[in-house]
Amino acid sequence: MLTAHDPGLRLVEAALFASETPLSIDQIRAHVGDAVDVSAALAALTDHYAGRGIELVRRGKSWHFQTAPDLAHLLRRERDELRKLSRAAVETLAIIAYHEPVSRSEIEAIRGVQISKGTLDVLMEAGWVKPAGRREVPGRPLIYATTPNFLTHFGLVSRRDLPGMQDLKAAGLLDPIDNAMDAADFVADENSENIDGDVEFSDSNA
Amino acid sequence: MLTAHDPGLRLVEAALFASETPLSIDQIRAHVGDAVDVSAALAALTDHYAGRGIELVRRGKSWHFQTAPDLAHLLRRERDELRKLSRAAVETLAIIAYHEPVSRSEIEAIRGVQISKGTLDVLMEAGWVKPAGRREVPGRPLIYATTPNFLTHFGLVSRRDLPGMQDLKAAGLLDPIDNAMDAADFVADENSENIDGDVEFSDSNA
Amino acid sequence: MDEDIFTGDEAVPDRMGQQNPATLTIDIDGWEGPLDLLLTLARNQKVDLREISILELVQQYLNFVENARSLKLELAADYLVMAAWLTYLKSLLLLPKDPQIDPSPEEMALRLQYRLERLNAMRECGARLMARDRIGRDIFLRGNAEGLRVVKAKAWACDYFDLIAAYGRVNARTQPVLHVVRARAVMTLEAALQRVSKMIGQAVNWTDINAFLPESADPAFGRSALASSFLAALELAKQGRLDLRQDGNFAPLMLRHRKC
Repeated sequence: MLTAHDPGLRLVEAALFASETPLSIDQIRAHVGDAVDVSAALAALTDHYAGRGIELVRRGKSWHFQTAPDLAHLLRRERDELRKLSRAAVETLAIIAYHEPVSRSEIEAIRGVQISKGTLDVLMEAGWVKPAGRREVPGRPLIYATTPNFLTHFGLVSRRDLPGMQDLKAAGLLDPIDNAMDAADFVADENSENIDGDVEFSDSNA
Repeated sequence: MLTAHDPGLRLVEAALFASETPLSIDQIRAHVGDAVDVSAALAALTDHYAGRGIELVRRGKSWHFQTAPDLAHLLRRERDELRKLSRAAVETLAIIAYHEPVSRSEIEAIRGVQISKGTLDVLMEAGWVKPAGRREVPGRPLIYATTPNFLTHFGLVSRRDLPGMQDLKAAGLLDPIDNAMDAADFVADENSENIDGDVEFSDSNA
Repeated sequence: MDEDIFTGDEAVPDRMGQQNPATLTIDIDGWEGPLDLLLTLARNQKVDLREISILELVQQYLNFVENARSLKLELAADYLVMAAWLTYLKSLLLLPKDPQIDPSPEEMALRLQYRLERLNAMRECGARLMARDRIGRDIFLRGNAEGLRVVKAKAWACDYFDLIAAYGRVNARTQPVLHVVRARAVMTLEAALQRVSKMIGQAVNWTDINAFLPESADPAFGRSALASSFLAALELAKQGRLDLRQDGNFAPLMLRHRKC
C-alpha cells in the first residue's frame, strides 16, 4: 500500500485532479512516467478518498475524481428570484380560478383579449395552473384548472372561498365604470359652481 | 479537530472541489449551510492535504484546491504556455501590485514613459487589474489596483507576500510617488525652476 | 521583435554593445523611453545602482544622443528633453557650488539615481512575479469541476388581492354594461309655475329671479330650479302676469308683478 506522500501517488493524484477529462491508466502513465505504479496508486487513492467529500471513481477504463454523489443535492444553493406576474397572467389566473375548467378560447372570450402562449406557461411554471384534460367539442381544446398549490399559495381551503360577484361588488371591485362617471360629475360640478358664483356676484352688485 | 468523515468537512471539501472558482468562506457557507463550521473545516482540510498531490490554499479571502507546486515541473503544459506579456505590461503590473492604488500618470512617472492604451487593457482583460475609484486630486484620475484573481494566479496569500516587498519598503522604493518631483526632473522642471526664480526675484525686489 | 535600425557595416548583436559601452549600437525601438535607456546605460557600469557615477552616466547618455543625431536618427522629444536636463545637471555638478540653487545638484543626482533604482526594482519585481508558479502553467485547478449549482427558484409574486382585483377588472371590462341614470333632484316646470305665480304677487318692485328659487344645498337642484323658474317667468310674462327686465348681458334677471 502506497502512503499518501509517495511521489508516484502524489503525481497520479495531481494529474487526475488537473485533467479535464477522465484518464485511462495509459494516459495517466503518459503524464507521470513509467516509473510510477499507476494501478497501485489508483487503488490507494480510491481507498483514501472513500467516504470523503470527493471520491475517485472508474468509468469504463477511465478514472476521475467527482464530488460524492450523496452531497450533490446539499451543495445546490437556491436563490429565490421574486418576479411579479404580469397583468395578463393575473387576470388569466383569476378567470381559471373562477371558471375552471376553461379552455384558452374561453379565457379569451371572458377577458375580451387574446392571451399569449407564455401567459399560461408562466402560470403552470408557478405551479398554480395545470392542464385538466380536453373539452369534448370540435378541436378538442385543452382545458385548464387550478392546482392544490394554488389554494395553498392564496390561503384558500377550496375554490368556494373565492369571493362571489356580490362580494366583489361590495368591495368596489366591479364598478370602475361608475367611478369614471363620478369623476365626470365632479368636473361638471366645479364648472357649474363657477357659474353660480358669477351669478351671485353680480347679484350682490345689484 | 474534525475527522475526515465529518459531514460538515465532507461538504466543504466537496463544495471546493466542485466549484469552478475560488470560494470565500461566505460563499462556501451559502452552499453548505449555516450549521457547518466552515473555518474549522478549512483548517482540517488544509492540514489533511498538506504534502499530498493536491493542496488547499487561501488566496486573498478565497480558498481553492490546486496541484502541489513542487509537481509543477512534471505537470507543466508547454503547449498551454500563457500568452507572453509585453515588457511594458509586466512592468506596469508590477508597479500596480507594489504601489496600489496608482493612477496612470503615477505609473508613467515610475516608468519615465507614457503607457500605451493597450497596456492597461491587457492587464484588465487578464483579470489581474481593475479600476479602483478615483484619486481626489484635480482631474480626479482613475486609480488602478490588483484583483483577487491576481493573488490567485500568482499564488499569493496577500499582497504582503509579493516577492521582495519588505526589502523594497525598507529601501524606500515604495514611497508614495511624488508626481511633482518626477515631473520636475523633466519638462516641468524648467517651469518650476522659473517659478521659483520668479518668486525669489520678486522677493528680493520687495 | 527588436528591429535593428543599424544594419550594414556594423553587425549589431543586441540592443547595446555589451563589450564596449562607448560604441553605441542601439535599437531605438527597443527602448521604453529615456529613463529605460539611462537604466541600461547605468547597468553597463556593472556596479550597484547606488554606486553609479552620475557624471559618467550623463556623459554616456549625451554621447548616445549625439551619435543618434549624427546618424540623423529621429529621436523622440522626451529623449532630447532628458538630454537637455542632463546637460544642465552636468554643468551644475561641474561648476563651483552655488548655494542658491535648490535643489542642489547633488540632490538632483540623487533623485535621478532613486528613479533608476525604483524602475530597476519594478522591472525585477515584474520578472519575479512572472517567474512564480502560475495557475494554468505550473499549478492547476481542478480540470473538470462539476460546478456548484445555484438554482434560481423563480417565485412568482401575486397575492390574493391581486387575484380577485384582476377578476373584478375582467368582469368590469367585459360584462355588458348597464347604464343607470342617477335620479337627480329637479324642479319641474309645473312646480316652478306654481311657485313663481304664488310669489309674484308680493313682487311689487323689481326682484331678482334668484329670490324666487327655493333654498337648496344641492347646486344641481339650484340650476334646475333656476332654469325651470326662468321658463315659468317667460310663461307668466306671456300671460301678462309679470314683467321681465334685464339691463344687459348676464345682468340679473329682474321680475315684477304686473298690475292689471
